[in-house]
Amino acid sequence: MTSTDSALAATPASPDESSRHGTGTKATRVLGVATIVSMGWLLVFGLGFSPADRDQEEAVRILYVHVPTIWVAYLGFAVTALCSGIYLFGKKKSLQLDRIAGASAEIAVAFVAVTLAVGAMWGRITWGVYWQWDARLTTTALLFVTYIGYLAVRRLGGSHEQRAKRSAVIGLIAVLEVPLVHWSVRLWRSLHQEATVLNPDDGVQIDGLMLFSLFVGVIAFTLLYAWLLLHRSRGMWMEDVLDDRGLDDALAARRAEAGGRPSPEPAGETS
Amino acid sequence: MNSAPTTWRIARLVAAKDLRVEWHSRIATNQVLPFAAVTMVIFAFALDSDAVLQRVAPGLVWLATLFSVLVLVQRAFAVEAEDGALEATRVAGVDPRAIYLGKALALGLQLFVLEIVLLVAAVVLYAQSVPLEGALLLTATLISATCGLAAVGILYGGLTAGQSGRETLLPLLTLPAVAPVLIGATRATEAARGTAGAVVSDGWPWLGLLAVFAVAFGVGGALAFGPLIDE
Amino acid sequence: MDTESRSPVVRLDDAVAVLGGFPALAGASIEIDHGEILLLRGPNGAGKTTLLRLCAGLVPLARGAGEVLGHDLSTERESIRQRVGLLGHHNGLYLDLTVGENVRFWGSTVGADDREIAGAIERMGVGDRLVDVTVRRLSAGQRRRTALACLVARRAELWLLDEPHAGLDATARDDIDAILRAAARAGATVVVASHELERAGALATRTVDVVAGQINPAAGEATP
Amino acid sequence: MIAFFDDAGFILGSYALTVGLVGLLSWRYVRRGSQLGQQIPDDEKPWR
Repeated sequence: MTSTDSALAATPASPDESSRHGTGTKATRVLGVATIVSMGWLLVFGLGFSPADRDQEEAVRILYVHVPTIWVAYLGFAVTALCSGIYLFGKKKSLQLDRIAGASAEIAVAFVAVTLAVGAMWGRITWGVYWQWDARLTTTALLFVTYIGYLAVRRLGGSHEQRAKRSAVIGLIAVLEVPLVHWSVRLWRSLHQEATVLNPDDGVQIDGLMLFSLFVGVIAFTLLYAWLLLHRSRGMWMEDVLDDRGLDDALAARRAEAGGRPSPEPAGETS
Repeated sequence: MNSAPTTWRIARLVAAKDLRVEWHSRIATNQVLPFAAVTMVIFAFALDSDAVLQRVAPGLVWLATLFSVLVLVQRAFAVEAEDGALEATRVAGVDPRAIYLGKALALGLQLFVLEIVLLVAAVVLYAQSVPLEGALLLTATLISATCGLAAVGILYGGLTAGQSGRETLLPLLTLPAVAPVLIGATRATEAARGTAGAVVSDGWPWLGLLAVFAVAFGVGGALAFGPLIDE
Repeated sequence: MDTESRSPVVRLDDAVAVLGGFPALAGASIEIDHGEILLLRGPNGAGKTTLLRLCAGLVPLARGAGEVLGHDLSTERESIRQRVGLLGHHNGLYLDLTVGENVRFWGSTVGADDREIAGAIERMGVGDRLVDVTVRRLSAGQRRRTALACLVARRAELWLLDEPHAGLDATARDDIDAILRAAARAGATVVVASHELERAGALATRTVDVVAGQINPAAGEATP
Repeated sequence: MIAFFDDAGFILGSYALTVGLVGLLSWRYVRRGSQLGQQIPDDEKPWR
């Protein structure tokens, strides 16, 4: 928890340092404190109070972080798709939508990476292997690569509008791609069991405390997602502003360059 | 003044133009086809067992096809970039959907020929044979998988054309997208030739997947191509 | 149609266009009327090429406002493109196709019939023995004439030419001048960016200077 | 018994990995935010 702590400590205003602030506000600080508190609860319940599972024994504790991270990842991709769709088909082309889509995808990719790594540990305990070619795992891995591609497309360059349009299109194509990938790997690996923890009717008894721990995990990570999204999309806004400002400077320099030249008829100038 | 030609007519013109470029330059014939054939030979070196090769031959055919798609897509857009022709089509206001469909059609036809050659290579090199009852499934698989591959390839080829890092970005975008085609086409081909006890009827669900994939990406690609190549 | 012929073909108001972060056009303002042959002159890197590409609807307008052939440059670039022809540093030809195949392809994408295409090939002097030669084997001048034949076959209303005389011999230059005059007489508007001031100056009906991404009326000429 | 410790290592490791990676991401975002924020006056930022 310490690294998150120090990150939050950097956010509050420190008036002696500078009058210019970062991406933190009162809202993010409240969110951040709530995140830390709920993360603490998750640690206490996930590692402490919640009992061992009948089948999975202690390994079930991994699921209290594993399930929330993949939930946040899917939430992030859904937000990306939603913002991409609104940007493309909406009347008002707001670049803020594009920035939220980009920030959300970036966070979600990071969370998929965490999910895959943690999932491998859980698999090592439960299955004895790090990886199985199961439908959900394979889909998640391909999803990971697909959105790494999306982030690469965002970095292709060009104007902000061009970036927004291009990445919105790719964001929607990814939505087209994911069900097809899932369908194909489902057909391919139809042998594997369905989600045990999230499917109570499988006959697996879920202890109330276990369910509560999972619930705490989902809350904690959703709060974290919101906190990260606020910071990152504000950071992206500033990156865009600085980019525009660079253009302003270049423009002013270019205009000065023209003024420096002896031009016979300056009346045609419009600056 | 004549009326503006329809999207479909321009698509046919673009496809004919691409095939004519290939007819004059013979790059695909003289370079990509040998590349794919060498890939098939190299697989044999890596796997080093007749039994294994026989078992995995359908997958190797489609893997070699997939690599060739990447090369052919680069070529399809190198032709456009060489003298600024893609830009010229944009200035000319040619319907991007028509360019997309036309280029995908031309790529699909070239891929189809390539796949036939690879299948023949598999018959010769990996001791494969296709029973008569599997022929229909195999043909249908070839056609729908080719359409899907061409649809994805031209879409991402157009996006990456002229960008720095296009050689690496194209596979990064294309490979995860065409994973369903690789899985579906391989399983259907195995069913068609009866690899590892598979029967022909196992292949039809896969064919359904391939067909849906081709239609989804064909329509999606035609709509997305314009915004993607525009500045 | 009437209002369109009275309004200028190109009107730029403080237009800015960006090329990979660099403001190649830094606030250009100009009006170009029907039937004009306008010469853009200026040093390399002054923004002439970007100005032509902006008018062709290829480069987005970053700041300012503009209209080409009655269409807004920031919202209706698609409609502009169909009516302009741009001949840039690249000819936009398929090097592996023959002259005839190139002109036929470009012509038929806009619905020109065989007669029009044959006429375009004839007018540009790339007929006879050249028509079946692949472009890769042609000289720079022959390629340029093929590209112009494609423009003729495409029936562009606004011709934008970037250094059309570069790398050509004297006869080819004369041919290009004649083609441009004929196009202007036929009602097209022509904008030429050129270094070759003597030649292009004789061709042009008006000359402006492009300096550091802006446009000054040339010395000795009345302000429009 | 050994298996238990093995499992415990993975369980604690998974928590540590999650917290570590997430913390690293948060730290990078906030630091980048404050770096960028130095260059832009506060009254231009829509969230202030």
